[in-house]
Amino acid sequence: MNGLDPHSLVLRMPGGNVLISSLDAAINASRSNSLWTLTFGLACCAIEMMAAGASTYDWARFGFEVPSASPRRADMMIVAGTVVRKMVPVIRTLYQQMPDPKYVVAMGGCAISGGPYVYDSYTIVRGVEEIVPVDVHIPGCPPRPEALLHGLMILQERIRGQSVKAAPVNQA
Amino acid sequence: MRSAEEIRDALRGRFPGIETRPVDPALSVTVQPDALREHLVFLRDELAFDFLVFMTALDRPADGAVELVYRLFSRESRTSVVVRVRLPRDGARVPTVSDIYRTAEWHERETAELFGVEFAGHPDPRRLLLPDDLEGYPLRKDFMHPNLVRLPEVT
Amino acid sequence: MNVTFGDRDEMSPSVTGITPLPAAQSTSDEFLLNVGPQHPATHGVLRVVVTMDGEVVKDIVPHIGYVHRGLEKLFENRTYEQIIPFTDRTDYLSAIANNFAYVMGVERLLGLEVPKKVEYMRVLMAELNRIASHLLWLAAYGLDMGAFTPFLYAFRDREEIGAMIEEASGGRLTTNYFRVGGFVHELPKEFFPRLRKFIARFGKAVNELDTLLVENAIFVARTRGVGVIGRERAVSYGMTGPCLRASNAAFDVRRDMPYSIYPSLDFEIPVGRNGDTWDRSWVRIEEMRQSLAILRQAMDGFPEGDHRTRAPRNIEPPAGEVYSAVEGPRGEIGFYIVSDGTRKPYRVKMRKPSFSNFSALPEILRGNKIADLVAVMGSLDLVVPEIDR
Amino acid sequence: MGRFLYDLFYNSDLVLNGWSAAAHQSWAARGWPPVILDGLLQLAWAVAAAVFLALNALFIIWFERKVAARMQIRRGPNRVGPWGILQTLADTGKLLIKEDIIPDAADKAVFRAAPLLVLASTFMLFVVLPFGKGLVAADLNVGLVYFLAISGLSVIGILAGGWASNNKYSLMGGMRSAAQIVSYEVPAVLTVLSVALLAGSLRLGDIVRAQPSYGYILLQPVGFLLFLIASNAEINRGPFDLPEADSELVSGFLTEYSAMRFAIFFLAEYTNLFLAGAFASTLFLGGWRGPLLPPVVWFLLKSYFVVFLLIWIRWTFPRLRVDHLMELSWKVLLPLALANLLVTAVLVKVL
Repeated sequence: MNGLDPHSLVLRMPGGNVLISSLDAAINASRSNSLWTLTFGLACCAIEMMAAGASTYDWARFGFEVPSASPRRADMMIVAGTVVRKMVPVIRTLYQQMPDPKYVVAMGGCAISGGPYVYDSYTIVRGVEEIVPVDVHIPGCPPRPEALLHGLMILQERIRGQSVKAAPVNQA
Repeated sequence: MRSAEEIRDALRGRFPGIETRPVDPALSVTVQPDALREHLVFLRDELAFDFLVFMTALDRPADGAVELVYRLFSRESRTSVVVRVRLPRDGARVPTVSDIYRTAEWHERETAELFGVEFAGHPDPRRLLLPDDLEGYPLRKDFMHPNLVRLPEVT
Repeated sequence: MNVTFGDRDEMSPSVTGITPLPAAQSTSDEFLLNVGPQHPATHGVLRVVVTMDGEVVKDIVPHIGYVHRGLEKLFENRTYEQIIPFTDRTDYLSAIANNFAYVMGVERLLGLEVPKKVEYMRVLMAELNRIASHLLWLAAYGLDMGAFTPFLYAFRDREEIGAMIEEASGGRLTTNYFRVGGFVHELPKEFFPRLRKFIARFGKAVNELDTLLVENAIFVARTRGVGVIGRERAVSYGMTGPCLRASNAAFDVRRDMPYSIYPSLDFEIPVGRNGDTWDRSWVRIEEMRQSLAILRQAMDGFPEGDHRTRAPRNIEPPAGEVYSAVEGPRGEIGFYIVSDGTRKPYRVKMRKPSFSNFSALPEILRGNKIADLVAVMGSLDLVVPEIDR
Repeated sequence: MGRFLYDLFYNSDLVLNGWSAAAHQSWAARGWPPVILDGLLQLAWAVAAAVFLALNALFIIWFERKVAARMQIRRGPNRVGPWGILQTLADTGKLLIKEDIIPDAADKAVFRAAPLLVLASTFMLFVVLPFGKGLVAADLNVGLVYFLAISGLSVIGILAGGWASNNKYSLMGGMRSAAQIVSYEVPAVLTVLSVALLAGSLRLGDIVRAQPSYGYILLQPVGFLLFLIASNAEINRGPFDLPEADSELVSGFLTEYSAMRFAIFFLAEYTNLFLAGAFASTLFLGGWRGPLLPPVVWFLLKSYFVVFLLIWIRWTFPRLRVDHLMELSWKVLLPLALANLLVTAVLVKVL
């Protein structure tokens, strides 16, 4: 962009840096503390995802409260389970339907690499990263709810590191 | 209560020259493709085998054959019968039994796409599990696919 | 999918890899509704295309295969031991029942007898697993019916079972606990006190869940007389498990194809009267109570002994074939194993209850209201990877 | 000073009237047309209502989450701010800066207008709501009729949103909502009518004053229940949340809405929840009247109590089916409401 870029204009203003950084703080606090998930269970990991939402682990505490059935309101897509080739266009469409900024969490071995089905399966997609950009990988088969929460906190930290000056983590 | 022997005798009485052998706790009957429906109707109506547990196929490339396996169960006598049909690998074709056992409809669709067996008269011969662009019959022993990477042999 | 495809009636076939529906002779009253693959009611990735005449379902076409991993092909290139963990992942809600059926099949091929104690441990685990699975059904069904709270109550008890199973096997969900000839670990010392406490508490908790959801007037009104399937049709569709028993057919693998120590245990098989959605729910609640009774008996008669028997290190069953079935939470789980005498099976066919149960959906739903779609689908207790394998 | 504060809280009508009279006097002294001052005063009311609406929604969403969590043996949000009280703020902030998607196939103008329509109809209800003695923007002499008329308006926005999204789930959600609101309006009107019979006025301020100290709930127990059920259904909340039933219609008329537009719907939904509680307490629980505490506090306490009841109901029951919902309205609530009205009319005449 040229000199009319609003970011650089603000930065050239006296005190512009302060403005940007406090804006960053406010935006990042909102974004990181309000991650709504797309309800998108594929296989075993979905059950542990449900467990993470249930009483014992209660991810509502961290603001992951609202499971959104419609991708229009989702902030992150937790790919929980095996991705096969027939599912690829659906996942891609869902990702495109989510509004920016959007994040993808690959939960479990299957979503990371194809997991136990890497060999000898003619339908497997070897990792959801082949389809959509992934922000956090959570290993396990399936990962425990604690692991999922940990992964989501890592995502929160990454969001807090963002700035309006730079492009978001995911520019698809 | 009928025992396996009684069922065998009943089958032999109805269809002389039928090939039977005991397998596991069940009785195995090999029939000709044309006679399959007749046998199943007889087993269902006369011998109360009202439950098709599953049907599938076995690929026998050495014999150049595909073997269909229908496993029936009778809730009345608590016995099982396995009905087998041997078909040539090329142009395997057998009449559908989905009107005799409704559950066969989906099992046949699955077998058709995985083994390349044609079920004549099937009410809904679309693919069931596989994407449309997949070529070949995955469960045949000689199936090759670019996405199918074999597990390296570990010794 | 629910949103923004160019044409809302149907995803374009090039996008999904699905054969388009045969062009219906659509009259102006007909209305096509696409549900899934990502839709909250499908519990995973199923897709059904519903043709409606006003509010009434005229026809329904299920599409499956969105989690088809080609497991049966995969099994042909794995040794018998390597297959066990995969059986967990076909139906993650009843991992233990799947282990059970597969391991029992291999043992039958080998002609291997297992010690009494192993049988008891297997039954204990299988029944705990059944309760856990039914609890998850209750939780998910509650969500389907718009009641969020039973979900959390069910998960409270499910977590307890998960903790017990984890203590024994090391895994919460996909346990991989069974081995040919026995178990990988001994049961931990704290297992029985914990189980005793759980049985005492859960006996009350199941009544709580019963009144919270299944006996609720709104729930009864939504499920009574909805999605009826008669006995003959249910049998013809190969339905098993609670779905079949709700249709007044007392078929239970534990009694009709006896295995393990079930013949020596005293338990009832709850049978529904009408084969409607409410009966399917009630049968599951009742089965949880019966499972508790089985757990009590198995705990009381628990013998001393070894948790495994001497099995060959390399499993090479003689050529032959076997079909072994157990009563899983969803119905008959069967493994049809064909051996050619090598270390890898020639073919393993998995007979999964959800596959047959789901195939009956068009039959059950035809003529019902579209609002019942969710209630009926949920009552079948589908596990999608089990349908697709 | 103490006297002034006391009056401000306990006799707000006197204070406000005093201020208004003083303002009018000095305005007239300058020879400016009084209509402008009236407009400015109304604007002040509107700003106050808007601020209250925003704060109230923030609180009530948090309140519902916490209450629901406690009913479900969990803790609910507790990381953002003390007891997670700022959770809603984070959610709102995030929604504000999220990408706003308008589907290609949507009717764009209507799609944009729908959330505003819903919010506007909600906002307009604040006009007649008596927060305290004299704390009301306009105590219309047909306040009750105004309330009934405006509360039916939101259905237009919902229907417009559902239709404009060009999505079958949205459309079905919108249609369901229209059918639901229209059918539950009828028993609501009839129950409210019996309250009007008792009070002998349609002015909400008069209704509050006419109530005995224990409110109309003891005279109208059936009426209160009917009103609670009907208003719960009118604001589309569980167990009557069919228009946005997650498991059936994805999110009903909201399916295609994202970011800010969704936030507006959300805001309207929770404000409606509060309004249901507020009107129930005004009509049946004696409104702002009560001992010791200032009227505003009484009013809010009663309103939030009714809100709590509605939350309790929502998190306990499964969802009704569409036809049962209609049956409940036309076959159960309507005859009950008619009977209630008849009995009330007879008693009012006889006693």
